[in-house]
Amino acid sequence: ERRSEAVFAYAPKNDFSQFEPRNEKWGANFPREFESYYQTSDTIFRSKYNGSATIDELEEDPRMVVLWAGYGFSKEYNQGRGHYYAVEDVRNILRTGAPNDSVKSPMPNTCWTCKSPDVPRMMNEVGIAEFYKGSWEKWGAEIVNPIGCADCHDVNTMQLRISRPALIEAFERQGKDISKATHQEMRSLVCAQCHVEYYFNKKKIEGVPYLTFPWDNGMTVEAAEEYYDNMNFSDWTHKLSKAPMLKAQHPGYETYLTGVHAERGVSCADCHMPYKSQGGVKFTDHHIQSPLNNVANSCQVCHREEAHKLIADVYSRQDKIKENVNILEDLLVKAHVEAKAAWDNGANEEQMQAILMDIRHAQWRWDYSVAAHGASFHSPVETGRIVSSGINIAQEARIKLTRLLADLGHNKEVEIPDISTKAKAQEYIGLDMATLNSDKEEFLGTVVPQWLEEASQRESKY
Amino acid sequence: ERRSEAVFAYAPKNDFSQFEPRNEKWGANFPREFESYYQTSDTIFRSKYNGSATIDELEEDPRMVVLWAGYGFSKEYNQGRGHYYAVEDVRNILRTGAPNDSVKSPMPNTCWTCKSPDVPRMMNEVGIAEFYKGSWEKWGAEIVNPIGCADCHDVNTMQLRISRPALIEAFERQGKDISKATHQEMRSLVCAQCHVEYYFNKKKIEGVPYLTFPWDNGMTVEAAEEYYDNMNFSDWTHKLSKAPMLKAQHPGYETYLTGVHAERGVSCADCHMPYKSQGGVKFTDHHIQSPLNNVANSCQVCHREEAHKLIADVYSRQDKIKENVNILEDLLVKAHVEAKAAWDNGANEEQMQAILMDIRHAQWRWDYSVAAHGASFHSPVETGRIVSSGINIAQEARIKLTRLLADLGHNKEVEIPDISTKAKAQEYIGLDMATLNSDKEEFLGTVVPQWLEEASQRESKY
Amino acid sequence: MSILKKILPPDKWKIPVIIVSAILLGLFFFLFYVSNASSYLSDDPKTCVNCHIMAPQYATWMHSSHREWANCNDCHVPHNNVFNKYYFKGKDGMRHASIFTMRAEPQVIQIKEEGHHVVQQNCIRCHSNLITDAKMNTIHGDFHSDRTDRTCWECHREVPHGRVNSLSSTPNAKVPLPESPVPDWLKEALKETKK
Ligand code: HEC
Ligand code: HEC
Ligand code: HEC
Ligand code: HEC
Ligand code: HEC
Ligand code: HEC
Ligand code: HEC
Ligand code: HEC
Ligand code: HEC
Ligand code: HEC
Ligand code: HEC
Ligand code: HEC
Ligand code: HEC
Ligand code: HEC
Ligand SMILES: [Ca+2]
Ligand SMILES: [Ca+2]
Repeated sequence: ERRSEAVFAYAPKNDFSQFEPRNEKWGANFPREFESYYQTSDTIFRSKYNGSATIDELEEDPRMVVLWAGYGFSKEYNQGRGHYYAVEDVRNILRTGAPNDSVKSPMPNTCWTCKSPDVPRMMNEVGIAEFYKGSWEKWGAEIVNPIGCADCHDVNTMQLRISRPALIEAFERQGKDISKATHQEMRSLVCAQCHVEYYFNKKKIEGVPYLTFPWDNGMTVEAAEEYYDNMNFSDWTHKLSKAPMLKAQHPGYETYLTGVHAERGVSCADCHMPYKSQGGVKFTDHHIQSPLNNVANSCQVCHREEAHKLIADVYSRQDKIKENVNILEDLLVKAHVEAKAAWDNGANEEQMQAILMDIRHAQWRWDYSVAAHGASFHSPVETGRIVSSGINIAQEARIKLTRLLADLGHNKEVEIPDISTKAKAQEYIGLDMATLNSDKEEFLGTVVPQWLEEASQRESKY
Repeated sequence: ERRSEAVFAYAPKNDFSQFEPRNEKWGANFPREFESYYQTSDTIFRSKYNGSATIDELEEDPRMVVLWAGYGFSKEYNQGRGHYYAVEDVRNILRTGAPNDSVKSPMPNTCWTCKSPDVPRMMNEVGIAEFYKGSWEKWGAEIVNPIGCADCHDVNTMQLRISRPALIEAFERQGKDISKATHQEMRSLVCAQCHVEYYFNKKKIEGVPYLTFPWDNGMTVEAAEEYYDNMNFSDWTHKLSKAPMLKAQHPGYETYLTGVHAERGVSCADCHMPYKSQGGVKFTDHHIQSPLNNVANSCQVCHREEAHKLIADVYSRQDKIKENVNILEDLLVKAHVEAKAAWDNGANEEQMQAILMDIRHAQWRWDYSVAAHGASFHSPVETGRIVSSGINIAQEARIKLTRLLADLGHNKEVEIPDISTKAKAQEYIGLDMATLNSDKEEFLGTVVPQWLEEASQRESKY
Repeated sequence: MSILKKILPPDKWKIPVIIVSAILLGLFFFLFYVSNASSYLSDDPKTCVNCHIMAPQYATWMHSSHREWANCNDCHVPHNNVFNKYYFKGKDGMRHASIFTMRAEPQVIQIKEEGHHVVQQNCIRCHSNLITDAKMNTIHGDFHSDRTDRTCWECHREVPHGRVNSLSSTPNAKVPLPESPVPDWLKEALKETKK
């Protein structure tokens, strides 16, 4: 009889603490969840725009190199893959640089925050601000386990749990108490610890790039923009246009909230962690991935439609949004290059100011609508709205630039350089990729093995 | 007892022909359908953007006056109301002018085509081309019954029937046979006889403005645009910008086809003519109207959601689309006025050509996305896509205009006139509203009563 | 005795009250009979279709995998104890019967809050093995309530009635025709009089 399987399936025995970072430890008690979690190491599935394979976004679309000129993302940016790779990927990416005894990483420790269950452990040990402080190599030997059980679960009850302070603090500043969230809301809020737009607030505590979510004025793209504008915040100054730029990072939760699924109470877990039955027990599939690789359990329980039709629905929404995202991207490249031409032709700060704010706002909208990768399905109408307004603002910038360039004696189209490949685009913005790559290789071959060694010694003593 | 109701509900007795235009005649056999049809005379309901009340669109949004300068729509345009008013409204509207013995209507007889079951009758009597030919007053005494039974039904079986040649011909040119349509498709195709984008083809038969649907290259906004561009068609030349314009007329069916409801086989009738039971008999509610005035029987059949939530869903989609439609409208006003300034500053045809094509294409997209009134709910993602691309093109026109104006020595913003009311806007584009209105009044007081008198004499002899 | 006194009407009202009560009782039985309300006491799904209004639900259930396992009352009537079962049946049955007879039924029937709760409990009753897990319950205090805090048909939207919920959504379905409450002799007699 299969029903009995359920009874003997496991014997809960938690002989470890809330801050146990090793998924295997938790997994021993929950083999179904652990085994399915482990499948996030699979990198085979590729959908039309997403999937678990690594996609070199800059190679696919070299215009992004120009959009991010002067910022780390122009060095390397990949479409994200499974949780299993979170730590590996943050080490591998050129953005974190190649720290060693004499060179520091260009990134702060805050970058570890969303990559590992070692994070709550360390925050518990050293304190939140202390954790964020300093450059990224500081915790290299501490953060080694990829995203896992302790990030989302309570050790005693296995209930969902918010482990990251940034989300709790953001709720507090909005006057909401996250501990009052319903169970169903928690099935999305655990994801909202990481799949959200964020910035590093350097004014909260002197010298600490404090992880903060820009939600104080509301959760829309405009509310966050206003928030940043009011505090004069910018992530970097664009190398070509000199615009004070914002980087939008995966506002997955925010855009999801504006879609019809959220409106109807469908949670992230409903689609990305659907139930699965095995041995007479329904459990939560921890193979978090594109639902298009699992239409039967995710979509089809709610939608009795053939799988290929549901997939076609997703693609058709993505196609319709991407069409205009593409246009917007072209306009932004032009705007940056034209702004550079204006500076080169002698424009002054005052003449450029309104133009640069337009560029900032237009690119913010572009980034906001693509960075989360799921938005054009999660909320196609809202995403379309954002892209539309982005196109309008980018073109306003270009109208002003045309007028200014004419004033400066250059009344004709500005030539756009050849940026048809990643390599050409990176050369155009003046990146020395050879050095960056070889330094990284060196770092991965020497520093990282030391970190791992140190960590395994430490963990062996738990 | 109620069981019998189903059996004895009606005894069809058609002592009249397929071309009987009087709804009362058909209605005698089908009192339920007739009575509900008659409710389209109700003009009380008003939703956020639609409803059955007459809304003076030009008063609500005077920018449209400028967009349509040089075209009849700038004189008067109302948000449509119930089928009951179709004939009355086409007489009342300033666009059809004030014909009398010495003055002809500016409109052709084709304008009657979608207003009355007298149309199939006349087409049967005089032939299709002959029906379309000549100016609009010709059939004034013939077309008197508002949209009704003979437009959609077969007299013998009461099955749905396509009564208008334009739809059949459009299918044929696409290589499709409309008589093969399924029953469920027919529940939308009867509407597609009228709720579609159309134009008057003057080349098919010399001297006849032949009603034609621009679907030969496909049903999308781009396919129709390409169709018109290839044949160098334009509805009128814009009075300010001199652009060769297209008027998009209510592409309701075309945009509906791109939405998720059509994708799932939901027909127009499912929402606008839901079933209703009365005395144990199910019948089709012929009170065609905004479903927001009847959420319980339309939406809630499929969506177990509270009515106020469903209405909020509709409004939120409409709001998101309208936000950018508004932007696009502003841009188009500017583009027309700036183009005028370019002409005034001595621009030549060659310099203007690309600009005018951009204006044509951008306004076409604006019109296509709003003219059908339902599109921002029927297909919000596609409508958003169209508006986005419209914004891009309108701004491209304005960039070119900026450069051209600079060349012509006018390198600054062009002033936009005060068009804050319908009256001001109409004055700006040079319309003599006083005369138009008094002529119309005269016409309605003298000519129309004659038509009605003639018609009632004729009908009394049937 | 004192209670009876309070309930019984004053003497001078006795006759009228008896008459009115008799009429009410008669009407009640008439309603009970004509509307086939007695069918609520049975478990046979056919009896639910005594109202043509139930036809769409019958037809969709007929085509569902539950047909072989669960009849209407398995889902729509409480099964926690016998009293509750018949109390609920009686209460619901009389309300539906009255609404039906008075022709006040809405076009689109929607399950009421109370009935909704009953169904949910029945889903859980049959599927408890699958949805909750004895071991999980022991460490995870809220596991059972977490697994059952949304209605099952929020996800299983087609179980068992499909999604289209209108009186007219299954126009051609074969539904057992209700037996007429008009006796055959009366029908014959009526036929005679028509001739
Ligand atoms: C209604 C189902 C649904 C819900 C709810 C949902 N998603 Fe998605 N998600 C999808 C689909 C479909 C895609 C597109 C997958 C593709 O293109 O392969 C996607 C894509 C993604 C991606 C990119 C996947 C990849 O392969 O790189 C991420 C990350 C993501 N979603 C996170 C979330 C988060 C976080 C939430 C909740 C805040 C959420 N999703 C809610 C269906 C859903
Ligand atoms: C602790 C931070 C964190 C939490 C919590 C988290 N994610 Fe992620 N997620 C990430 C990171 C980081 C990546 C990218 C990993 C990489 O590319 O190396 C990612 C990747 C993904 C992907 C892409 C997988 C693929 O195959 O491309 C999906 C889908 C996803 N997350 C969904 C979710 C959902 C749903 C939840 C909540 C149930 C969730 N995430 C919770 C940080 C997190
Ligand atoms: C608030 C949580 C959060 C913080 C802080 C954060 N990340 Fe991530 N990171 C994510 C999520 C979520 C993803 C998956 C996004 C996706 O692709 O859908 C991700 C993906 C990545 C990836 C894989 C995809 C890529 O971008 O190439 C890298 C590498 C990465 N992050 C590095 C960093 C670095 C470096 C920092 C510090 C600047 C950082 N992360 C800070 C949440 C975070
Ligand atoms: C990214 C977030 C996330 C991570 C990481 C995660 N879980 Fe879960 N887990 C969930 C969610 C969401 C649920 C569903 C909870 C609910 O609805 O009550 C869940 C449910 C569970 C349950 C309850 C039984 C079930 O299957 O529904 C167990 C046990 C569990 N997880 C174990 C684990 C283990 C072991 C790991 C590490 C290998 C892990 N989880 C990692 C999000 C996560
Ligand atoms: C969040 C969505 C969700 C909710 C709520 C939900 N289920 Fe499920 N259920 C699923 C998914 C997904 C599966 C598919 C599992 C599989 O096929 O492996 C499933 C499977 C099942 C199955 C097995 C179906 C089969 O074909 O083997 C049964 C029975 C079931 N659920 C009953 C219930 C009951 C009873 C409830 C209410 C207590 C419920 N479900 C609530 C999503 C849900
Ligand atoms: C837990 C239930 C649930 C799951 C899981 C789910 N959906 Fe939905 N979906 C809904 C609901 C509810 C709606 C809103 C419309 C309605 O009431 O039917 C909806 C609407 C939609 C729509 C129309 C909205 C639009 O953007 O046009 C599409 C398409 C869709 N879902 C596809 C999917 C796909 C693909 C998946 C899997 C990745 C999925 N859904 C997973 C419940 C769900
Ligand atoms: C899924 C339901 C649905 C379907 C299918 C549907 N509509 Fe609509 N329609 C609506 C809603 C909702 C509105 C918005 C009403 C409002 O704003 O008051 C609307 C608006 C309209 C309007 C404007 C109404 C007014 O008050 O002026 C027209 C005309 C229209 N639809 C015609 C059609 C035609 C023709 C079809 C088929 C080609 C169709 N509709 C299909 C739901 C639907
Ligand atoms: C013979 C042409 C014709 C046919 C066929 C037709 N319509 Fe119309 N419809 C019109 C005209 C003309 C109007 C505007 C009448 C007016 O404003 O005087 C209109 C108005 C409407 C309105 C707006 C009503 C209001 O209250 O504002 C709706 C909704 C509508 N139609 C839906 C439909 C649907 C659904 C069908 C098919 C079942 C259909 N129509 C078939 C010509 C037609
Ligand atoms: C192919 C069918 C068709 C033809 C041809 C047609 N109409 Fe219409 N007409 C409609 C439909 C459908 C509506 C309702 C549109 C809406 O408001 O949703 C309408 C609405 C109207 C209205 C009421 C709303 C308004 O625009 O003020 C008037 C007046 C009108 N038409 C006049 C005309 C005139 C004049 C012509 C000839 C130039 C014409 N129609 C040709 C289908 C047609
Ligand atoms: C704009 C189109 C349209 C007009 C005008 C129209 N009908 Fe209908 N009628 C329909 C549609 C659609 C159906 C549903 C047919 C189906 O699904 O088979 C229908 C169904 C019917 C039926 C079948 C029974 C029922 O109620 O479903 C009758 C009888 C009927 N109409 C009578 C009339 C009469 C009488 C008039 C004039 C007063 C009329 N119709 C005008 C579109 C129309
Ligand atoms: C005959 C069935 C039917 C009717 C009637 C119907 N819908 Fe839908 N609706 C659907 C289906 C099917 C979907 C696609 C998603 C799914 O599979 O649930 C959908 C999707 C939706 C969505 C999500 C798509 C989006 O644009 O985000 C909304 C909102 C919606 N419907 C609202 C309405 C409203 C409001 C009405 C009434 C005016 C209505 N529906 C009438 C069947 C219907
Ligand atoms: C006497 C005619 C009749 C019979 C027999 C009948 N119903 Fe109903 N039922 C109705 C009517 C009328 C309604 C609509 C009541 C309303 O919406 O308030 C209804 C509504 C319902 C509802 C939804 C409303 C609610 O109260 O939650 C359910 C569930 C239901 N019936 C189940 C059944 C079942 C199960 C049976 C057989 C045991 C049955 N019915 C037999 C007439 C009947
Ligand atoms: C497997 C369980 C199950 C069985 C068996 C079942 N029902 Fe239901 N019934 C439900 C559920 C669940 C709902 C609520 C559906 C919803 O809200 O969409 C419901 C709703 C209803 C409704 C209200 C209409 C509605 O959509 O809300 C009626 C009436 C009804 N059922 C009658 C019946 C009849 C008659 C039978 C037997 C022929 C029956 N049911 C058998 C589970 C069941
Ligand atoms: C009287 C017991 C009983 C009740 C009550 C019951 N079920 Fe079932 N259900 C079963 C059995 C037995 C099966 C297996 C049927 C089969 O495999 O043919 C089943 C099958 C299922 C399935 C898988 C097959 C399918 O149709 O998708 C789902 C999902 C399900 N039930 C959900 C529900 C939900 C939701 C409810 C409450 C609305 C419910 N059940 C009420 C006994 C029941
Ligand atoms: Ca991915
Ligand atoms: Ca209207």
